[in-house]
Amino acid sequence: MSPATDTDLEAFRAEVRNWCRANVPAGWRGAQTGVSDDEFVSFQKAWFQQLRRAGYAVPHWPAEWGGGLSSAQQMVLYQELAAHDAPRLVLAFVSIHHAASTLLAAGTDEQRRRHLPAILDGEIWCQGFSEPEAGSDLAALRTTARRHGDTFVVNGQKVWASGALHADWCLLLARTDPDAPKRRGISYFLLDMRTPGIDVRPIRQATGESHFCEMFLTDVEIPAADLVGPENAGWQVAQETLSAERGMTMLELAERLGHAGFGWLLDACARPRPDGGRPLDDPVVQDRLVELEIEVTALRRMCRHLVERHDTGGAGPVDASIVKLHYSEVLQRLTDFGAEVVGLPGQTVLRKPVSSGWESGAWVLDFISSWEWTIPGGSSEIQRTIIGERGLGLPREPAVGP
Amino acid sequence: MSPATDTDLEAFRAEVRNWCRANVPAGWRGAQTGVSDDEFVSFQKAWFQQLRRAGYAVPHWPAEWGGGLSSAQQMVLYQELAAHDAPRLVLAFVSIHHAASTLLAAGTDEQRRRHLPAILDGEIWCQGFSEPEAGSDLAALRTTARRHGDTFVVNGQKVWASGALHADWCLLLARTDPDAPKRRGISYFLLDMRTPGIDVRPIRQATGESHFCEMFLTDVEIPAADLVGPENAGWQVAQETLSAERGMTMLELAERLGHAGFGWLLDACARPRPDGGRPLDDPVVQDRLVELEIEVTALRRMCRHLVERHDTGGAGPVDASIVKLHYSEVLQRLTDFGAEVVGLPGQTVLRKPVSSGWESGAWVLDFISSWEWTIPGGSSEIQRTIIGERGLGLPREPAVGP
Amino acid sequence: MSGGFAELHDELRAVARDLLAGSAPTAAGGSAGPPVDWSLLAESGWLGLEAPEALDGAGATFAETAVILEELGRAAAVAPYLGTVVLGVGALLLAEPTSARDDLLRRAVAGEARLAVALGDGAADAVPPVPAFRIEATAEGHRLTGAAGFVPDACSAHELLLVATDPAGEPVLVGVVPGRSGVEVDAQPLLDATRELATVRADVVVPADAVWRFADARTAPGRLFDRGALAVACDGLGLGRAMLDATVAYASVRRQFGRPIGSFQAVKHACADMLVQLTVAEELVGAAVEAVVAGDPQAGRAVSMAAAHVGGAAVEVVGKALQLHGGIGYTWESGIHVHLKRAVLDRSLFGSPAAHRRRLAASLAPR
Amino acid sequence: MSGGFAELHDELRAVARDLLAGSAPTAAGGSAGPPVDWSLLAESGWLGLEAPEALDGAGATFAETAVILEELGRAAAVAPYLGTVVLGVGALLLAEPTSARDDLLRRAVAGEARLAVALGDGAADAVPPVPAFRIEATAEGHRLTGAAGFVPDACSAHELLLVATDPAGEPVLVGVVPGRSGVEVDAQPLLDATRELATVRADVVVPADAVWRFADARTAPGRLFDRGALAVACDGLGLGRAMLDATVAYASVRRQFGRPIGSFQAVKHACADMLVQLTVAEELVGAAVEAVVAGDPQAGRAVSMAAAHVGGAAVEVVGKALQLHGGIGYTWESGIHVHLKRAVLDRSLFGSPAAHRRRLAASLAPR
Repeated sequence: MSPATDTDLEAFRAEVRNWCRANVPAGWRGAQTGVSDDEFVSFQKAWFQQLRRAGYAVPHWPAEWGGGLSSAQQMVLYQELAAHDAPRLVLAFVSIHHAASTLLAAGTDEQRRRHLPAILDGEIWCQGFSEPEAGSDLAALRTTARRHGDTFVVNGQKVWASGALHADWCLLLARTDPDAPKRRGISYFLLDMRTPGIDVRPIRQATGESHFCEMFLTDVEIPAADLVGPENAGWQVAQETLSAERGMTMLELAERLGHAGFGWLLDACARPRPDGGRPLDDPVVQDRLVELEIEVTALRRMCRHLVERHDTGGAGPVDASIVKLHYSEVLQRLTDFGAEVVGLPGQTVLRKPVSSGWESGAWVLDFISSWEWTIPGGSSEIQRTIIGERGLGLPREPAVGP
Repeated sequence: MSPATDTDLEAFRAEVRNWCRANVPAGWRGAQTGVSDDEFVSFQKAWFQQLRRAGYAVPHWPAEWGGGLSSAQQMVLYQELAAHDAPRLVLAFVSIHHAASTLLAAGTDEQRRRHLPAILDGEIWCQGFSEPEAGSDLAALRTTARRHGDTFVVNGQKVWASGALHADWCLLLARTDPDAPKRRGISYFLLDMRTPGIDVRPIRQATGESHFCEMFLTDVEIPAADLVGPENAGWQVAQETLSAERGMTMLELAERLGHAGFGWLLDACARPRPDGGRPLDDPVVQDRLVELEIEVTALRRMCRHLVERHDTGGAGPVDASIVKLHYSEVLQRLTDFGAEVVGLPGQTVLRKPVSSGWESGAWVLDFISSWEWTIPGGSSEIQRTIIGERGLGLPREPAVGP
Repeated sequence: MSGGFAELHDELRAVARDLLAGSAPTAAGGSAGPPVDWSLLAESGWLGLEAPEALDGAGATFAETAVILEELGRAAAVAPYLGTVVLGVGALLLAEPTSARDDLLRRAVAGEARLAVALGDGAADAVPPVPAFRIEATAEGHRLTGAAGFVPDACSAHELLLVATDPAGEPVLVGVVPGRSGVEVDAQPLLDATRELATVRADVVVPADAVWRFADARTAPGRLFDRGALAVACDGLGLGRAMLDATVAYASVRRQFGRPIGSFQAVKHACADMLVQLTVAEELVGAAVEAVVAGDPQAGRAVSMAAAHVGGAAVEVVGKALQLHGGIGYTWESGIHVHLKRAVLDRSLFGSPAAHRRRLAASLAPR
Repeated sequence: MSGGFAELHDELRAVARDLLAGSAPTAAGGSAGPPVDWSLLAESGWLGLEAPEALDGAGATFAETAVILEELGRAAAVAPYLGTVVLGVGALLLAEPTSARDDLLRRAVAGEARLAVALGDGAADAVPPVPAFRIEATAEGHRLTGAAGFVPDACSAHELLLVATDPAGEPVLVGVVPGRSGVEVDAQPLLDATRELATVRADVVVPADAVWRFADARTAPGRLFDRGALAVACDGLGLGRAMLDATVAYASVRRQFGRPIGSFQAVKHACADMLVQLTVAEELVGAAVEAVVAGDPQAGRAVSMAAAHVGGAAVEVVGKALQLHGGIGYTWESGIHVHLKRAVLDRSLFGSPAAHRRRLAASLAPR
């Protein structure tokens, strides 16, 4: 990196810092704890527009669509947002990442023009990939889309569609050729959530929240114009979408874990117990804190390098899996320790703020929601298989017939 | 257990204690560190005869053959031998356990009369089960024994034969029917090690010692009278032999880990460093020591229960696997911590006493030799598969063709 | 433990499991299950297992109580057993016998009186705890003051037994009735909906006959605390066993990539490790139960070993069960979160594993 | 690190790996490999990577030294690189420039002088270490006394540089020649046959010009120690990488139960975890190398993070490699024990992981 760029970057960092100081709503965490779904949605939409006005909402998009920050700038942006504990873009997450990357990578010009500006104006997307029977075996999906002229008729069931209750559109995978081998014969659709035949039901999670939904699709019609990429090539399109989510998002999450997450853990350990003692004064607690600090430090750097390698095309086939696995496990260990060290008083914290990252200081809830990282998006077990086979070249398991 | 028996047992315990005080050679560890192979053998043979005279050498054998202590008495015996840090019967191990249990379970009267008294007089046995290509897959063995009238002619190679250099006889598995399925067509033999065609070569281990040997068998002739059990039923005989080794032996090892092992670890932690500080004063070290003490405590009790259940026929199919897995892992963790906590001075301890258990206070060597527990006799990975399938009833992996 | 007792325990366990089956969270759509029918427990004789037969009890020991505790944990059952039986009846049995004590004991055994005991402030994580109340001799009489958080089952208790330091510095039990002026009981909100904990505050003059002495004041509070800590370890063992069973059952039928997920080593070996962990837990709990039953002066060590190990192991086992259930396990409906929250709460109740290890570290003795 | 440097490092790494291939223990039947040809290292310019060009060095940085260190670890190579280059040349570069210093530096870079540095007594496990020698002003002159154990490469060194406290309490370097009366060097027996450590004892009057001052006495000993600790972390990273490569290769060809063992999840997932651990290690080592190169005042923190993590991770990774190699891995011939012993030694060299964590704990700062 040349000195000139370093100077530019430092200027940009100062700009973001100033913006954060002026714009991050004071006390938003308290205010957003235990709010209604409607309040959550309007808070998220307002914050999105605030970021958008600053040019910070979709920094990773091409300049022509409203983005255009360099990777280095995006890293600075997310570092500073984390350092200033800004709300996260939770509601728009699928829209600005998965939907946008799908459209940019495989969409038609028409599709891009229709949706990218709409997303900037607040169009919300959800993802209809997972199915109850498929689990981590994405290729086993059963939802069908049968072509009738210019229309596909979709039937099936999706699960784990994050934010589907609030979504305007859905990224949908469905099987268009039932006779093709498992990974072929799947197509990728843009589904208007107002289409008749869609029944969305919230799934209550282990934490008691309902960020996810089931979607029942009964004779849902999708115009052929809303197909993305070639028919029966949906699996390949989805691979691109899935791999697009990891570089910068993981960096943001790692930065938040380093700033807010580890910071709150330290604060919790510095709080005196009724007898006046502080966990932080216990050498055993110190030892554990240092171990966690080391793991988080490595994670943050790993994420920066992943982004840089994505940028230069030097990312390995399993770099994202390594980051996801490590993040999931560090998050789980850190929140577990948080829950243990705060003891009984921590059991009385019943809610965590919405719009936050994966660690909020509500340690028991944070610990429980850490399984939202070790299970979905390819469980930790699946990640290890991917790393072993694609990263290290170890032989696959013998195939089993259907 | 009735009060009367308790009193008897306490009397027996007092007897063993007195015997140990009078008979355990003072300073044997120092004297047996770095000795020649010959000295080791004569020390072991002398100690065996000393135990034999007291009735403690083969307490698990039937009374008619020179044993006859109850399980409860055997437990007391091994507890006291461990508490008094007596030498272990290393050289005679296969003879008094594997060979004897094989002969008692499947041998003919003739075979028993020939060998059991001889073992008491010092006949040494080794085990010829493992093969280079088979590893943990015992059923894949390739050594062949072809029948010519009343003689079997054996060709093949064995590895990991403990003490084969000193052995008079060998428990040998060889394939007698090459066309039968893997686990059938194997026979179990008693092989006189003076038979022509046996070439024994020591294997040097990671610790630098050579307790194990390779055996090359070239046209070795075994009389049919030295077959144990029916021809082609060797696999079944071997299963009995293998399962016989675990109850009381594991108890002895667990007792030694609890007495000598954990005791030396505490001593090591109590030794001042050059700056005067002791590891034992560090709360982080204390915390770890307590964790290990808890694991060892559970292990000892687990072993006592396993012996009791073996006695009453109530042992589950994987109880021995659970004990072996837990012992292996606790041993590895404990010796690892020992190596870490003694630091650089521990690196200068180049030898451990022979005739000792698996922890000797030579922590780095003890740590390295802990893999002798996690790999042979069914590696920890194999044990987990056994526990999952036979203990919990989980489905087997799909079979793969040859 | 000899064969006869083992059989008795197996029977007791089977009956308890059967009776508590309807209390499991999955029976209530993933929330905490319905509260256990208290009168049924009383009828079964499980409230007075340890009370002498002369006081309507079964004259049994903590070993039998432990069987019930493990089954309550297995079902993640909602019942004030900790407050009434483990601590309440336990405290009364440690108190000097008086007719008032005998009467309260009889009522507790009959299911008529629910009890709670405050050993100390649960937020302090002290092992053993420091009494949170004290008695001063004032002109008006015995003045009881203090406050303790996280007192199990105090909200539903008819009578509270507060461990307090008397003017001579000796620990005593003070019986007070919640709701009476000067005694405040406030339920604490809890993520774990199967447990009930409350803050108890007292500033009140109590009559002389409300102050009950322990038969052995030197050891009684510690023994009472050990009962509590061991009860929680029994609970954790039950939670873990339930989750291993559920995981094995699920992994045997759930198919992915063309075969049952239990046939994959990643799942199979994880289940094997769970079984090993639970076996270790079982041995430590068993050792502690035996020591408590025998009145072993070293029982506190055995209890702390069990508490230190099981506290963490139960969370790990339940967490692994959640992981191996995949997405289903993360739903509210699966009910696994109920076991997880209870295991996490258990880990902090009656001393954290770290606090129990600190207690044990004090007796590390090189030769 | 920008692309240009990365390429340079890749080249350097490839050359080093090639040159050191013959030094691996398996080349010597499982014992430690043959000592690396020192003159070849000198010719390659690897002894003077960090020395200025004016003193016959390459004018490069610790980043390049780190590449060599990792490859030395990968090969478990026998070479006094730690004593001569990491500490010796490192110490000379931190010393006030004098013609004597320049001369010794040139000789070290040329491979003519082998050096060793005593920072403190290795048995004390202090991070950072306390100087083990001191100088008193006596009637005869500067009297140097003290003793330090576990000084790397002291036996084969031509000149020893002892960190000592001068009469003003300031750390200085004292150059002494081993073998000279009053300076005793005794090799310490080691399980790890690839390293050489010795006890150094001094009780001798040294001439005034043997006492060399640091350019910055306040920071120099700490920076020197950080170089040592980081060098060992680089070594551990190399050891671990070599073992993962060996395990993957073995698991891909070794068959059991009818298929390559690498196709079993137990093996595959363990290898994946090794890769993750090594990636974490790589990031921490990289961060520390950058901080040391930049002269960052916080470099000590970055070094301790790397040392604390890699110390344990290397032992775990090599141990797992041994496990996955099965019986073969446990033989002397496989050579894996050489890597294991070196990893275990590394874990104690220049501060144990626990000692580095203690150093880091001092700067834990809640907001």
